[in-house]
Amino acid sequence: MTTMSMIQAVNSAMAVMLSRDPKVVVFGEDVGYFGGVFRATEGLQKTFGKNRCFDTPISEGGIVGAAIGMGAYGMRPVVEIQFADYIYPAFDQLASEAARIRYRSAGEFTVPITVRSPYGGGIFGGQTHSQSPEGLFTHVVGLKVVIPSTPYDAKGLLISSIEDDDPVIFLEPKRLYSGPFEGHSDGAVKSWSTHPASEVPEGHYRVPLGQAAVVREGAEVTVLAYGTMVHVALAATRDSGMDAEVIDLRSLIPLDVDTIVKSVSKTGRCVIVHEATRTSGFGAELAAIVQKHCFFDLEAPIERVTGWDTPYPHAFEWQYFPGPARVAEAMRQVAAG
Amino acid sequence: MTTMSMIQAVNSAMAVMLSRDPKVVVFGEDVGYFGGVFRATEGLQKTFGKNRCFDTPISEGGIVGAAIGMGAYGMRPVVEIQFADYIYPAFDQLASEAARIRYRSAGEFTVPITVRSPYGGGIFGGQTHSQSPEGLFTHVVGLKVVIPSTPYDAKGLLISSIEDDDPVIFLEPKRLYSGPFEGHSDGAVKSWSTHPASEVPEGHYRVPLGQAAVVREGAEVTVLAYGTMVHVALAATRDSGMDAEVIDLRSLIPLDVDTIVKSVSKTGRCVIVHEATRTSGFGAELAAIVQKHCFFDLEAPIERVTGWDTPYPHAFEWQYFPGPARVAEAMRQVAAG
Amino acid sequence: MLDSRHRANHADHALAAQDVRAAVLELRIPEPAARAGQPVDFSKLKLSAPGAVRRPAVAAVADSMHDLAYGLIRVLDDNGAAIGPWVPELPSAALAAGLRSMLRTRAFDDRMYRAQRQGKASFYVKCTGEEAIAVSQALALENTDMLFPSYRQQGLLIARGYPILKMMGQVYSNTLDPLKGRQMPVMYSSREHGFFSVSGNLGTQFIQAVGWAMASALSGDSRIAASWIGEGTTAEGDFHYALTFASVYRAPVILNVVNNQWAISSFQGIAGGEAAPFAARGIGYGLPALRVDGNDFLAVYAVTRWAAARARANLGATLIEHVTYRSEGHSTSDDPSRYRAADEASKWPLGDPIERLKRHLIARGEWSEARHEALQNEVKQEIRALQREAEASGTLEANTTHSPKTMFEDVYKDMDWRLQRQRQEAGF
Amino acid sequence: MLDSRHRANHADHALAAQDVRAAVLELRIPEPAARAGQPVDFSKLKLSAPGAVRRPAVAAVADSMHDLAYGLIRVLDDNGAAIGPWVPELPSAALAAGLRSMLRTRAFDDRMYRAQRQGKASFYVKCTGEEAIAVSQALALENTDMLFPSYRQQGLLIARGYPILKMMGQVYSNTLDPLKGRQMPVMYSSREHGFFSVSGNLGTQFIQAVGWAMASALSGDSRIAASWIGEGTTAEGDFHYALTFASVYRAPVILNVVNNQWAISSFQGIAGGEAAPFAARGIGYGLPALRVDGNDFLAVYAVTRWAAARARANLGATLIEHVTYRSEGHSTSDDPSRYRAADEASKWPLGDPIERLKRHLIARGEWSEARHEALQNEVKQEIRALQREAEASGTLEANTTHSPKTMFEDVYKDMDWRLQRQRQEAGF
Ligand SMILES: Cc1ncc(C[n+]2csc(CCOP(=O)(O)OP(=O)(O)O)c2C)c(N)n1
Ligand SMILES: Cc1ncc(C[n+]2csc(CCOP(=O)(O)OP(=O)(O)O)c2C)c(N)n1
Ligand SMILES: [Mg+2]
Ligand SMILES: [Mg+2]
Repeated sequence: MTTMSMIQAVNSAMAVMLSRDPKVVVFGEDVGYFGGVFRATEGLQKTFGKNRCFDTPISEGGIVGAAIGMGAYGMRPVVEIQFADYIYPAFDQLASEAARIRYRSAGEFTVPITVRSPYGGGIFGGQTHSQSPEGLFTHVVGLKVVIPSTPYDAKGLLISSIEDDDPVIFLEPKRLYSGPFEGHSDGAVKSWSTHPASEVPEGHYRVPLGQAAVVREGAEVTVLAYGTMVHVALAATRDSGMDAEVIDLRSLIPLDVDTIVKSVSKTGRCVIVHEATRTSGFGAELAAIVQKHCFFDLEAPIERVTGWDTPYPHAFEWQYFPGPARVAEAMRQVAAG
Repeated sequence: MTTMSMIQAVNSAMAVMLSRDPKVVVFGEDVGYFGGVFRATEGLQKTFGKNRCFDTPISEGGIVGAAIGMGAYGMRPVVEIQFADYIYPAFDQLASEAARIRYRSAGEFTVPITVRSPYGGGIFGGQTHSQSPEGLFTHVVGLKVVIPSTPYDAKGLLISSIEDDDPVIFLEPKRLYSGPFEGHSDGAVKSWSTHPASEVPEGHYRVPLGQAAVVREGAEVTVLAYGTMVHVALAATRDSGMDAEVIDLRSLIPLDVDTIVKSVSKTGRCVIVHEATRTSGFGAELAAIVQKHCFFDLEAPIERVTGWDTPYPHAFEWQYFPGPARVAEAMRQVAAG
Repeated sequence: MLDSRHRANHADHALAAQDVRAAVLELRIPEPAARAGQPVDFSKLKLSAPGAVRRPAVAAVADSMHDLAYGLIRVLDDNGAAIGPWVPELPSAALAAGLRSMLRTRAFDDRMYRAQRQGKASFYVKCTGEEAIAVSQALALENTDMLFPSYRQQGLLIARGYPILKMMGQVYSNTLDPLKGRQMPVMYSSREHGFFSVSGNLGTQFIQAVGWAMASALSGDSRIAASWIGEGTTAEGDFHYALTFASVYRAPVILNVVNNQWAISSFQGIAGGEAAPFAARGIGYGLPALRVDGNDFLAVYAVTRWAAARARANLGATLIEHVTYRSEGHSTSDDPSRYRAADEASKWPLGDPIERLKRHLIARGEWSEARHEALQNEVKQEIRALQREAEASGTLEANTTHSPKTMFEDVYKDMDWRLQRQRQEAGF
Repeated sequence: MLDSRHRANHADHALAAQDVRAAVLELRIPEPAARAGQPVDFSKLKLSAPGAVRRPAVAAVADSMHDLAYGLIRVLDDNGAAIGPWVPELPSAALAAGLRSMLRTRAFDDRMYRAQRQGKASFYVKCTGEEAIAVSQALALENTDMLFPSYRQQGLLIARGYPILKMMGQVYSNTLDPLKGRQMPVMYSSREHGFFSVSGNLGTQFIQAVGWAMASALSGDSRIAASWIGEGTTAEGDFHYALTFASVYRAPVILNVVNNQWAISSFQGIAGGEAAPFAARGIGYGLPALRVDGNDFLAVYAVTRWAAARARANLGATLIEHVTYRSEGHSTSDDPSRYRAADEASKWPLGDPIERLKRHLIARGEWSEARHEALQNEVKQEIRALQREAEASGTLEANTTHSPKTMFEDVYKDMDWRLQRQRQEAGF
């Protein structure tokens, strides 16, 4: 066990897999010699050689297309898209190819690739360095979508993703790379070191895909969140003094529907939180599922606290970000409803 | 007034706009001399000249990127993507550019383009000629998403879309091009000629974006649908003998939330139907909205009848297609619930 | 051989001054030489005489052979003689096998086309007139090399000995279909035969092939990859990704552009084939770029061996443009008489690949018209018999498919709860 | 001038046999000549002597000038003399204006960089060492021509007389920001100045510029378009779309690749610059392709005029590779000492564009060190004064922005119910 930040945990997952499995290879823009603009691949080229970790042209479609071909060969590529905002040039290769090849070849060819990408706001990146596109990928059948909220989960989930035989979109909340950000934009920046989930084994372990974590048990209201918003939800719980049950989905596809339904059936109230724009975000799917499975238990309409339906504005980052105050307000509303 | 099929109505809308507005220009793969693989642009090049309607390279990203540049110049390009399944190479230009340019330039530059594309199944096109990607575009703020269900609406909505100063994704249910398909795969193919909405003015008129149509009033259950599924919903109503209120959304973004809420408040029951895969489809957003706005009126969980969460399988087209039997079953279930 | 770089600057007189400008700008929209009802005109097509194009050493630097992108490598002359530096070493038995595969491919296409017309299949795509490319390249490569084809390379599978019965099963989506009815006709897949699952989305396989080749090189393997796209498809981003990655990493891959002059109704000029041949695209990436007569079985074989040798020697990728002609409609959904001269196919200056190989074999003294006819009949009988056998397992119309239950499989390795519940909901 | 096509096939000896194959394949992963701590090595950089590259007639056919993609067009020699066929006609006043714009650009960059370091802005991107490209091209084009820049062409705006105060407002996201705080610093937009809204997504503007040019041509207008991307960005699909559409429709557009040797930490070889110069990409599309010394104000001006004249004469697009060097970090988020030799910038063989133009003006007898210093001081004072003025309207830190209410505007022309309700929800 050692203390790791989330970026170190991500790095460690790749290092572990590079040393365990010769089929694993890591590449992307600036990931080789430099170690990535967020330092996720720092030291990997030096340790494992250029053949295992290397730079690519600035060509997200090319990166994913090449990874698919490597996957068909039998490798397990782990590629980095520098910012999730830049994943769109690869959308066709992801939606038409990675997601479909197992099905269309009746299982003859598979795409065991992992596409890592930092997502979300909070670093004044404006509309092209802050997006949360997970909702799009959850609509593409054949893809899995995973989002960690702690160093421990980041490493365990990333290892599971790399070992998974299906294509996984692994989105890393960049605001959590160095600390458990709770959404108080004016507060001091916390470091991971004091957080229990920064205790991370150095070796190999898995956090399975498709299992949510109940990060706080509570009776008054269920809050469904993932990534940065897990910490925001916890802060909102503290700030509001409410007895919320906070669920960290961890993997959106596959989704742990049982844990969700169990909780909402108990609390009868549900708040869904994500940073992505509201309309047709993953919160919509969660709301649709919850209302269907918990209809007779629900005592108030499900509320969504999300990014506004606008691009992420540079200067109004904190007016856009669904912070603890907004989450707490929704919790109160749902509890009163 | 004359009788038109949906494909003729689409053609007529473009012809009307080409003759009214010199800034309108139509292009795409095979749309020029040939008139399009579905004949949507038949005769346009001959009538208006090569400068107004022409062929492009097979490059969806290039087509949309060029259209955006033309829009910035001041033109109103109307481009065809041959099948909606092939829109993904243009995803970046649509999501990162078309949808964002007004916002990021504070209104200095706009993207008054219309992207037409046939979508949906029913022609044994398999997974790459049958997709319904509308849900993805509804999550991209800055885009409008329009889907007609009749010749009259197709022409009026397409004219409104072309005249609209924002980028519009205009999806045409290919199964409706030649007749009002109701989802009975074994029935005789109907033609539009006997359908009242095939009476289409030859000249210019608009059907405004953002206004749903109540195509059948009813008291027992509200069915929300668009495109092909409007006809399927009507067939299901007939087949089941239920008194359903069937709403044709016509435009998904902007959405006519008032009409929806009014209806569900009245019926207390809601079925949502689309052909797209279920998870994170637009039905999820509709369910989230309805449960929020009609919570205290709802008497049963909202049901979604959709394509399965699999690619569209070639040979099992009719097992995949959410036909009248499945819709009727959901209506009954919701009414009983 | 015409090397356009050496042409005189014949337009130089027009605008010598620096700032001449047109009063008004105009957009140029390319038009084919002939449309329906107009006389066929292939005068713009750049041909070289058989044997005229030089053959660089396999290890020559790419920048020393730009002329090859503008010439046309041909081996067979009009009399069926094989001439010039590109004549490959190919025993007659191999040629005969190639001829047989081409004939089987054509016969298969004919039967499946008719079956579609009879409502037994939803769709079909022929490769008539283009058989030499796939068949000859399959012969020129090792059977362990990996192929990333488009929908018009059925000849690869046939030449590699894949059972035509299974192909028919795929076309009919019946119980013989290895793809369980999931794919449209012609979208074959065979891992065993090194034939990657054909995508309905144009172009995507080009960069995937490069990725596969990179993986092979990273693994210290000896297998190379090859991919095929149509000339129309070169306008997709994947083409550019493939050339870029192939160049940067010197990937062991052969990138083939099949220029059959048409992309549905668009002639090759709409894809940018007028300003420069498609082969020339390779120059800018520092890749060897060869333009070859795609209807010349021997020339296709020779360039493929050359490119494969280069790839196997760690010298990287080659771009090959195969100049050929799509003799029939784009697919069963198409009617080419709407947009091109009806007799273009018969006037195509590079002839028919089967005819030309037959002539060569006869010229070589290894073949005769009579034997050819006999083979043709034999092949037709074989395919007809296979068709009967295939149809016994159902056609699309007759709807004897795998269980619809299978529809929910293979979306993921393991079915998640959604798919399990949906399968229940569907009642299977 | 080195035309690599005319080099001997020096590798030919290695592999003459047809089927030589390596026992194992290997992947080649490009490496720059020098990393941090290693001696600078520019020996692979292909240079031509000033004045050595020929100047084709404006209307020459593209295929007659492939050599220009491999040479390097230069006008200024080491003594500041302008020599050779590309010497442009440029009055000294224009040169002086260009010098001033370059100095203002550099001074502006310096101040904004420091402001960012002081926490007054979130981010900044300098163009130090690359000023000649934007400034000279702005001068060479008409003010009505439309520009589709990347984030490193602030010189275009400055040369076109856009108020630097507003640029500062944009960098600070304060009340002077015409973009209402919505965009990160440096993502300018000015319709009035024919400067298209800069995208944070690399490359997208390249094909948009082609579209704009197509629209201009379709409209019988006389305005042309120009666009700029970095050499790293050429690997995106948009680059290929742009070249394809520009070639097919002969669009009146100038497509510039600014090869500043680095893309964040990746050297130009990772983008494919080792196998062929980026200019050579144009050859395969039949576009004229020029490689120019991007630090030579006169050479940049001359090639731009040449390309513009061609475009205006309905002869279509030109691809220009500007060979330059990114003297500083990629942005304020970057530390180049981690990945490249510290003294690369100072050893860049093509010098500094401002120094070189200064030397030329002095050689021309129109300028002196003293006047230069005076101008430099004047410009610094001006920028400092503007900065004070700008900061009076707020900085990111001081948070004096437009009302957050505006955040909900301009998503669409008219706000829909969602945005209206969300604005209420947000409490604005
Ligand atoms: C991404 C994408 N865009 C469009 C299509 C529709 N389409 C199918 S085949 C075809 C023409 C392809 O022409 P070409 O590349 O020349 O190949 P050929 O059919 O001539 O062999 C088109 C436009 C598609 N399948 N995929
Ligand atoms: C589509 C996309 N991918 C990646 C990035 C991240 N990124 C920003 S700048 C840059 C390097 C660009 O290098 P180059 O094109 O050479 O331009 P330069 O910065 O040298 O001017 C990268 C990778 C981005 N902005 N957009
Ligand atoms: Mg073709
Ligand atoms: Mg660069």
